[in-house]
Amino acid sequence: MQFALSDDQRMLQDTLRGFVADKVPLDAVRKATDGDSAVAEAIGAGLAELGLPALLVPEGHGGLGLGLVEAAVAQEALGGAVSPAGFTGSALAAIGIAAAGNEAQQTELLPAIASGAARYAIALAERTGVRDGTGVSSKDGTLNGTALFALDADRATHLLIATSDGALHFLPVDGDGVEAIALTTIDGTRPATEFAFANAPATPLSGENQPGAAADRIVAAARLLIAADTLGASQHMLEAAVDYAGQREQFGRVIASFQAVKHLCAEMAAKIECARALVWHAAYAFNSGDAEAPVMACLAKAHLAEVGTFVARTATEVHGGMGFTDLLGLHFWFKRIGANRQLMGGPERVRAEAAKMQGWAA
Amino acid sequence: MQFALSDDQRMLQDTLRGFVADKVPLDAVRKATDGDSAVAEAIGAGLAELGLPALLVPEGHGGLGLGLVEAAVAQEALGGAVSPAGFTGSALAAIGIAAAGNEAQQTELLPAIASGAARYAIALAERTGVRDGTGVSSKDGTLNGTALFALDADRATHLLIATSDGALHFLPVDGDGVEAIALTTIDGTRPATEFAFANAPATPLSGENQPGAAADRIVAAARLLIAADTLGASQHMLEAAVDYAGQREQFGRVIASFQAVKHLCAEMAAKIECARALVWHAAYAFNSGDAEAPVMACLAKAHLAEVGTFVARTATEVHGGMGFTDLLGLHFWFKRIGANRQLMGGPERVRAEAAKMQGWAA
Amino acid sequence: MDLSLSPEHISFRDEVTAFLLDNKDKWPSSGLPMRHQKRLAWQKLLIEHGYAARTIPAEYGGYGAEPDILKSRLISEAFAQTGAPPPMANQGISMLVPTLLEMGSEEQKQAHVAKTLRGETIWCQGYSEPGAGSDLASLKTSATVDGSDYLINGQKIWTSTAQQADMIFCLVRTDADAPKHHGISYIIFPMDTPGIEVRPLVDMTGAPNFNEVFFTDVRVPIENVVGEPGQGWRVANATLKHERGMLGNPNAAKARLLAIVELMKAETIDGERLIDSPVFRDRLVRLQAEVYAMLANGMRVMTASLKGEPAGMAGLIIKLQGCELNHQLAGLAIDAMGELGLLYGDSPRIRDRGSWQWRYMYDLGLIIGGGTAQIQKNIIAERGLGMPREPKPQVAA
Amino acid sequence: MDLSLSPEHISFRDEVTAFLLDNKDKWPSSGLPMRHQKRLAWQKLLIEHGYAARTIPAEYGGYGAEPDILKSRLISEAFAQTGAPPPMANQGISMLVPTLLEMGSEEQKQAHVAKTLRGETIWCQGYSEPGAGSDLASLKTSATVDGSDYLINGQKIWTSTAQQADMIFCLVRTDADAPKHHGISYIIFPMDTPGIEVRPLVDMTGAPNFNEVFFTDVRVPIENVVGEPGQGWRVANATLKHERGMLGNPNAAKARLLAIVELMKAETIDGERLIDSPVFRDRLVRLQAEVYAMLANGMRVMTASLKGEPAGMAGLIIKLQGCELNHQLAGLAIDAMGELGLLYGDSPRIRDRGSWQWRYMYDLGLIIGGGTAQIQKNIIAERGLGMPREPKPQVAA
Repeated sequence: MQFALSDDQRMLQDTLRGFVADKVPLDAVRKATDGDSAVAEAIGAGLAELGLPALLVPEGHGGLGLGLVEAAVAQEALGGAVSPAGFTGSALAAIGIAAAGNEAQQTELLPAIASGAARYAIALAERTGVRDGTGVSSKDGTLNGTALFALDADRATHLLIATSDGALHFLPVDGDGVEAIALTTIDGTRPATEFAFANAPATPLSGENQPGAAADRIVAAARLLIAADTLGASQHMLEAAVDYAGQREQFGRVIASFQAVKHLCAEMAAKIECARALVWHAAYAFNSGDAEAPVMACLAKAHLAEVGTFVARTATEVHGGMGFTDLLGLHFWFKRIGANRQLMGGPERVRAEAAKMQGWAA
Repeated sequence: MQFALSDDQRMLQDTLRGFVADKVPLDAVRKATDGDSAVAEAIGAGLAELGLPALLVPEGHGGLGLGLVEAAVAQEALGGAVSPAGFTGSALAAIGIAAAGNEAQQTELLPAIASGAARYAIALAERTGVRDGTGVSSKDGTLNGTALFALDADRATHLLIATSDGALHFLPVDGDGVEAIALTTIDGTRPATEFAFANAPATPLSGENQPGAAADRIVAAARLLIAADTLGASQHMLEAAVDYAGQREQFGRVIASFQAVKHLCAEMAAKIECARALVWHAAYAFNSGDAEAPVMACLAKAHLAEVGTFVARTATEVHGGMGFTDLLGLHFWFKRIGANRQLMGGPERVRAEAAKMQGWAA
Repeated sequence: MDLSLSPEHISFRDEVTAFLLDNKDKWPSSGLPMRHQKRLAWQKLLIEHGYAARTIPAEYGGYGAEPDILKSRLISEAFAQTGAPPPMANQGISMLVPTLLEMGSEEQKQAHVAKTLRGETIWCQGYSEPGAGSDLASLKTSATVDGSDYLINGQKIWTSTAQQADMIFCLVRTDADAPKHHGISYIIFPMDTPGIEVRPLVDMTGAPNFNEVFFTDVRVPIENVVGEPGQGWRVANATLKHERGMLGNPNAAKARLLAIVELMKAETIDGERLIDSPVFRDRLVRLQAEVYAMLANGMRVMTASLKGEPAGMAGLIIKLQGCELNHQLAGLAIDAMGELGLLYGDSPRIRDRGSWQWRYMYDLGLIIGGGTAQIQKNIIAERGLGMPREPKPQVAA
Repeated sequence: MDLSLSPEHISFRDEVTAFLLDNKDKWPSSGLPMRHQKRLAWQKLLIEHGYAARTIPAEYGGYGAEPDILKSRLISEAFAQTGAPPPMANQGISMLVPTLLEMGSEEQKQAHVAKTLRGETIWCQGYSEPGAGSDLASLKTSATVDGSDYLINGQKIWTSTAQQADMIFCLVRTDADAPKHHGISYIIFPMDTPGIEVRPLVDMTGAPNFNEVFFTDVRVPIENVVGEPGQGWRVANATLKHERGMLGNPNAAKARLLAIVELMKAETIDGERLIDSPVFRDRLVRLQAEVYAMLANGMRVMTASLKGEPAGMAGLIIKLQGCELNHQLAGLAIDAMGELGLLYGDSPRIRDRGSWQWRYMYDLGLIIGGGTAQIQKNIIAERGLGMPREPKPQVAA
């Protein structure tokens, strides 16, 4: 029994941290949010070289056969650098196809994910709350309707989508009857996309005997990865605040020596540290098939939303006016945490789901 | 237009503050909570001499004909001293009888309140939430059932009670079929009483044409008085904390010079100051018949519950270990604020009512 | 306590309302540039009728009425109620004019007050520096005497409207050897003086709401100092006092609260209106109580002003509580909308033009700016509660 | 990361469980006094089998096993699961024994360790003083040499079990002229030494959970000092380190959470179960996340101990987060019950024996005691984040 990263996991962490330190400087983030798509392209290529798209693909299908703990560790590093490219879509698609694809589909689709040849966008927002006039239905092998806030659509070749009945379908992202509409959010580091379908041909994953179960599993995994992303971003903001406070002088002393500033930093650190353990534990539970795993994914998502919001605001305050400017770029982290809070369900919504799962709510 | 206490109101405030400083020292509070009923007796008699029972009785019935602002000012002073005796029961009865009594009842009952000859307990908790097996019904001039958390029953001669249909009834507190059961709460400064009725003869107030309206009006007034009580208690705790911090030395300086301590006190002060204005405004609205008055009473009750909870805890923390002991008696204020939070509805419940009143909830 | 209006005040309010509605054809539309003829004409008309620059003496271009805070409030309410474009409010009018009237020379008043009131002269403020924020008095921008002029060198930050401004009022260090609060002077000069460079400063909202201003050997006559050289800290504090009043208008908070209610009634998730969520509704009512408390506190402050009494604690807390409340309101709106609350800029499906996200960030800027929440708490503790100042640190041996 | 158990550990757990269930007839019931024969016999049995005093060397009365934190944890879990009365846990066992083993003389170890482990010697702690709380090192209780003895004079506070204790471990000032951390000694002596007076200290819960202890010319041999005279601060810090571990057990927090769920399912208002209130349910799940986070953090700390690595930040935050969480849990229980949550003592209609109110207050005491939340934050900032200490204030001229 040990609750700590293994040597392999630590190596993965070091590798990713080294990669983002090298390949995802603030300058790259700035360019990407200014619309330079080459940046995400290059980072994505680098991550593919490191094997991230293969992370969750079973070894039998050409993948690394690792689990959510490794994925969370990787995502934490990416969140720490507000990386404009990641592996969320591929990771979630691998989980979905492994869970709901039949033998042939797994054999066809998974190796392409592992090799990086197929890159997936994921459209699941309607699984966590349907807006007026949205939702996608399937009939005679085609999709119709609208899906909001699809993840990772920028460099995608394919789309994995849950229809209103919970079934999963995949289709080429540039197929007939598919329209992708860019949504602009506060978080410029990652795309948010609306998909409109008009008789778009799509293939159902047909190995599932309990419709909706695979979609729910992807939602849980997505929430864990978002929580890990916020964890990394929060840790960065804390470190930036401690750093800045150690340099900035006012009233003849570094502001890090003021009790008010120290206490703000201590509160951030205390919350982040417990939150880290929660994310790890929830990711471990996801892998080990723990019955409480879906609840823990909700708890991790909701809790990191709250901790992240506190840290984003507090770290900005510690930076004073400079935190509010674009100069230091701290706002990229602030906004990423803000976006993560809402994606795949805000904390109130996710807590309500956790209550329901535990039989506390009708 | 002026939003400040008038000269008369200020004089009332000064009088009450002088009275409690003189007649309600900590020592008296201690004795009262230890069970010495003579203390509340004496303080109650003093308040009667000052005319408090007559405060809300119309001038035509021998009262002072004042309003909720004056009552709130008085209650704030009493809360500031965690006074073991007050005038809540009489004040609320006067409002209820003036609103729901017929001419004859008003003429009969109100002068006795004003003179202090009749002292009322008030049983309205079921108007804000019914527990299993409680509630009182009226039939053929008698009451049956159970009412919890009646206020001000210790020195009462009469009881004013709302039955489940919202009608108000009064009866002698020691009448046939009435059993009073003391409930022990954390707040030893005031009694909480359960009344059990077995065919207890009671008289309905029969001047009301809209059943329940008078009961709701008393509930609103009760909430305002409770909010004012918490306001006074909170202000006392803040002052005690500032005082203590100015005397207590640690690490070679008074702890009031530590930024962390200063900021805790500043946060308390900022919240209390706005809360005071809210209580005044809500009390003014109650008198002036403002359509928003019932909403404002809810807002004041709920808000003071939150502010009070913050202050009670924070002021105790500023006192360090001494705040936790019985020695300084600070806990009497802590507990009074804690009790006020729940009496006549906790903040969540009261906010839900406010939402409903504004058409925001079904 | 009496919140009703006297007959005189009721008729005054009606009169203002009638005037505003009668002159609807003269209302400048809100998108017009600062110096547009229609805006200047409207401002002039308002001054003539005493609905702008009401208590400024007529000799300096104001209306010359006796101060009557209640009438001032009725005027603002009439503007809000009719939707008429309000009088100009900018840093020149709200900060420079009161300062000049209190501390300026006759020449300075004559030269600047009237034009500023009419919107002909636009001002910007040069106080903060990159190294002098919370500790404003440590500012380093220097003014050295050269004949009958100062030569100004240094950098300012957080200067709004620097692009449009004709003039700047500025704090500079005229005596490097004096104790830090005593070597500062308050000086005014044109923004087209050679040696001034303005660089827009983009903030987290994505817009250049502020600027940096750089001075290189900017030559300004010594007579442009307001008050005496070395008195700048005192002069500036008089001005800062005026600024505090500008922040945290509780009526704006109430308007935002109502807008959130409308939003929550209109928007649905899973077919349920947002307002039907008990959890968000609880948070809404919780904030409503805070908004009402701020409104009532504002009435207390106004009453104190009416009576010429100090507002005390009720005044000290406005910025701390008000900015935080606005930030919380925006946060509720975003959370209630969920993912749709993330939309910004010109995104499809955007609600309320993304204003809630904008406010959420801008209000955080206000929590930080003009004295961070930390500094505000120091002030409340020290001035409001009489707690001791932080002891000065020992100089390291 | 692997939370599964090895076969060896599984069989160990089963063995402990079987032992506990097999000896059910020897379980002392929970209400028995500290020194009751049945309690002492149970403790002796547990030590013999290695389920108490497990890693204390056999020569000092322990079981003498190698440290194995996982086995220690499995033992606690077996107690919790079977409901068996746990091994004695008091300040003597958790604080004095480790201190003596680390810093005590051979005579001191022989005289006290075994008896303390068996529950025959009860200890109390004399650290805090009325004037020395957060700033413990400013303590004033004096010990002056008189022949081969010290004469002790002064006052201690927050001394629990002082009424029952045979012995006290105590910090006293043996050198008034040394810098404040260097004049302190750690000394042990019997509580029946003449000149000691114990006064119960009632706290806000209404119970005398603590005491004040007064010393008047209490004569104690110099050889009763643990370590050297003047080293007391170092000795005490070793002890305090042991105390920190006692606070904030996350399993207790989880048990409380589940108790609240049961409460919320059982209790109704207006015919609606409390758990059916979305607002309280939201708060419940919010706290559940914090409880789970604390549990996971606890596993991290345990894993670090297993590996002999420092727990770092994960260890520093336990008290701050854990005490606050427990206080919040009690607050939720009270709020959910509403007025019934106010009942206390032996009131009719009381729920859970008033334990939520008791906990709400007692946990606030824990937030304050043993290093206030303010002090905890200083420690986290300085030791955990490497932020600078507060500069020393200038001495007033």
